[in-house]
Amino acid sequence: MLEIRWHSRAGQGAVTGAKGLADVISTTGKHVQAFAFYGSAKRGAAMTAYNRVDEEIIMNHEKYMEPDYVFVIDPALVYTSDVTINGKEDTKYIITTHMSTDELIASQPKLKGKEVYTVDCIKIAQETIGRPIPNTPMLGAFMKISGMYDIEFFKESMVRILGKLPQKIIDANMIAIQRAYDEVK
Amino acid sequence: MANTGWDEFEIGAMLRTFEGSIDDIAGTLQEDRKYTENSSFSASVADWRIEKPIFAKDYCIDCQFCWIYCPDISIISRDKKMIGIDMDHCKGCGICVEVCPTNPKSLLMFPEQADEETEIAQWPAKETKEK
Amino acid sequence: MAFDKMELRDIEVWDGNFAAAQALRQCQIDVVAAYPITPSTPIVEGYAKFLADNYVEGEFVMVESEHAAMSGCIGAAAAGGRVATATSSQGFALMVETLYQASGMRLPIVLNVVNRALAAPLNVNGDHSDMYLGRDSGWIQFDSYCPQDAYDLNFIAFRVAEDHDVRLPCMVHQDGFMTSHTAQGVHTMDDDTAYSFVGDFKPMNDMLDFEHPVTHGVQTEEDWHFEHKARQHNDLMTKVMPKIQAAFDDFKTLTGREYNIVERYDMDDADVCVVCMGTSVETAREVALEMRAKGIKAGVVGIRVVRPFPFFEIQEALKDVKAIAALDRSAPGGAPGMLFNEIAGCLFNTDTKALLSGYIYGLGGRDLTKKHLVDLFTELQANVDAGKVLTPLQQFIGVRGPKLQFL
Amino acid sequence: MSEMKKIKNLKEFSTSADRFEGANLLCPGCAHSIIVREVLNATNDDLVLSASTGCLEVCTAVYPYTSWDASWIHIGFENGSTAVAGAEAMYNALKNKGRLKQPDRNPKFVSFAGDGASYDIGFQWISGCMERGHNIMHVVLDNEVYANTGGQRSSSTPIGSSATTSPAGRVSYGEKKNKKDMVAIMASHGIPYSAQVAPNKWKDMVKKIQHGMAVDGPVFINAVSPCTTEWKFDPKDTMMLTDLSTDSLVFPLYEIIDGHELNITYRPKNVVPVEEYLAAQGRFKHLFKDEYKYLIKEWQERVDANWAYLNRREEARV
Repeated sequence: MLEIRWHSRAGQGAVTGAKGLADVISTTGKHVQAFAFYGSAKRGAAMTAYNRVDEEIIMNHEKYMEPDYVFVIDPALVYTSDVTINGKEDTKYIITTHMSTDELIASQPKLKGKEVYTVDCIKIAQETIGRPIPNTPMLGAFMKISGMYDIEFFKESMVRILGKLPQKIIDANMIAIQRAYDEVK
Repeated sequence: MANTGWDEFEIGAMLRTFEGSIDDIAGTLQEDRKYTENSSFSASVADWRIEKPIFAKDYCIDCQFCWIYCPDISIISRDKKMIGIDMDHCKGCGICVEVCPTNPKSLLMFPEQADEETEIAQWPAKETKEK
Repeated sequence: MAFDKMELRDIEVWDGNFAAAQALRQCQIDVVAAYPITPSTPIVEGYAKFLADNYVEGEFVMVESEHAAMSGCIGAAAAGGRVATATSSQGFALMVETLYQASGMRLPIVLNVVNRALAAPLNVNGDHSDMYLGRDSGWIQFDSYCPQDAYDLNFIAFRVAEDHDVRLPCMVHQDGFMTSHTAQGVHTMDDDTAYSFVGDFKPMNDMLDFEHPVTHGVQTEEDWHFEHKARQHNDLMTKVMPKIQAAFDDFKTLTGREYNIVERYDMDDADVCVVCMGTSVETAREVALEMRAKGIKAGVVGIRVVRPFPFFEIQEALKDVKAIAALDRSAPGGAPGMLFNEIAGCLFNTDTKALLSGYIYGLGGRDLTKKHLVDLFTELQANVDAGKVLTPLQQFIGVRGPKLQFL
Repeated sequence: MSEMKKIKNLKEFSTSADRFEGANLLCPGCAHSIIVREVLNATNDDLVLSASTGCLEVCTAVYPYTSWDASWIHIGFENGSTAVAGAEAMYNALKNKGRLKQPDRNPKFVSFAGDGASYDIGFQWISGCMERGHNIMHVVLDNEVYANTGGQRSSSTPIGSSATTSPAGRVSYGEKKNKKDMVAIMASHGIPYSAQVAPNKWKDMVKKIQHGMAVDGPVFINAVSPCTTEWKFDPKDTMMLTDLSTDSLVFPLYEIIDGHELNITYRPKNVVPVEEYLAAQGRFKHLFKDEYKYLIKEWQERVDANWAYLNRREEARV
């Protein structure tokens, strides 16, 4: 069982990202689950989304999770939320920030001793898609860190998932995914 | 139907008005319709009456005021003529008498037990209006 | 104007809401009258979008309240066509008056209830309070445990509701957010196969048959009311279960997916079991398997059909088990939980020596963790070992503060 | 589009085959059924009807009897309008799908409700139906009181009326609030047609009903329905009371087209003083005590002002 927790703000596309990821993984014959914690809070509120991936059918519906990966797609959440909660020894953190990994860990001591990767998904999204929607770049970074799929296969899959969007937006997303894949450290 | 058991009627307490099908309700007069026992047409409220209207045809001008204003669909008009009163459905409200414009009125209220022929024979004379 | 068919993959990653919306599309609903409420809104939004994209032909009436939604559904169903809507929680509560009218008039409406807590305090997350509120309304109630069920049970619901021997409205329940907003792989049917399972709508006592005028919604007083309600109850008690079983059988033949009026998991040799509904059934299944690895013979009973209540199927499922936990995800309001009471009612007058205890859990979406369930099974095993229930009959799981237990 | 029924005069009208039956359980002299007959007989088209809970509903579909010859549904107190709106939606769906059993018919969807079910508890449902543009007609049987439950005040009950929840007493003249202007409120939805009608003016009524049935979209009709039981007059006098209501201009007859164009459709030759209208009814009896006579004067002033307002609206053509 692979488990992922997303930290995001409502409106940044974590749910769409989690569902998109689940969709891609599902096509490879694995079982998937994507869900989120919602309240009545509107755009801008901190929220979490989740993925589960397994070879077996997933029957566990508990919300409690000790994630293998934590995605932080909004830079401020590292300080305002506890992104390390229920973390395991080997949990990997992929965090959106303009800082280097060392600078980030220095600014948030909770990350000390953790396996932390950084990438500026916000900047990438703004420069490619034109809007601060950091969900697809985060998935590009995840492909790099996890080595789950070949990046070309992943991008092809995402083209299908984004299928209803205008071609320009899809192309921009592909560039964003590739850039995050290349830039994550 | 009074003693019908729970298993003996249509689900949903649904009622049908007519036996079989009716093609053109608005073009079919009541006497030509096949009502079910569930249409209130098949029932009677005659026992509600304390007084009943009696119709003296000789004075009627077929104005149809009684037909239009009868709340109980009890004035029988056919071919633009008032031909009688449906005594199964008349509740004896007396509206028909009030709206009758003839002089003397062609409809008057009488006690329920009154004899129609007798009353028509003794119908009041024309009223002279005081000026 | 002919509508377009939609190409689906064999497995789509859908959340429960979208799965239900797809089922409504494939059933080709004639009229949806609806009002938005979290977390059920995406179901009717989905239908509206399918309509806007010409993937379905019908009428979407966005009304001004849930009461009006069900009122419009009743009018539409009485007119004679396939009708569905969706709601949750407060909206469901607002509909309650009309729920009784829909079932009393024997109108085959399908209502997707995305279960959510009832205020106060206001809460948008999932528990079974609304489901319980509807349990005396004379509707058939199906319960889904995951998005796949939410998809499949809609087809079954239309099939059963519209059967002329049944003609009762059906609710398809799914857990708010835990199913409705959780995307999982859903095995799909292609449009033609799906529609063939429900078939064309066959009108009955329809208001739009002008050659056979009907009167719906009469007044009955003490001389008739009891007989009408008795008839409805009789049909729920005698006619519905065989039709549901037949629909389950046909569905299995068509898709290979098996549903049962009461779902039994690892119950053949179970000593201890939980009886529950919704997503908890699946989580409990996973935990039960893990308990077996630890030497506790655990099983799970899931209620698939909440109404009519599967009295005999529950008796059968629980006849050999030694300790049972009834899990109720609804504020009990000064009483044992509904499942506790119903199960006790099933087992009374039988030869069972099973120990029954009740647990209130998960209110307002509070997580039911695997750890909770491990503790619960362990507690049940302790009861078995002691030969009696060692705890009060009603306990609360997962609530902060001093331990709550009663009875 | 079906052909409109031609009704030149009352004799011609009297050839109608009624679609509402006697031996219903309405009070003797009830105006409700007079109104219903005039509405139903105004068309030869097929009808899909509803009634909200109220006198009409509980008196015409009491198991095992129905007084309705057309398809009819009752759900609850508040939702008769939405019931026919749902049926209308189904009609449209089945029409588009080619699944109507009698596709050549041109049914009309009409909902009947009392003032309680329209002005009060059903207000939201009716407003919703009007706003959404269903092709339905909502007819209010306005007897200005909850007659079915025994005479409680509704928001249609006028000032000075003694109702059971606003009774006249030693220190009260009864209802304190003036009635809600429902026709104006409904017209404000921008619906194609709204009108006030009275059963005594049958020709005006038939014309308006026919107009309402011919237009595409929602129609609101407010019909004065004198209540022998709650207005407290002799059952035989129902039509006299209706005449008083229209000829005193307490119930002026007018129509509003497309939400703004107002036409007065009846101008009494001899306007009757409001006092005569009030004096004919037991519910206003106490107003004739010396200490409350000022209310009668105020009544007259209010009616005059409203009439002047309607005339100005008509003249202004806005």
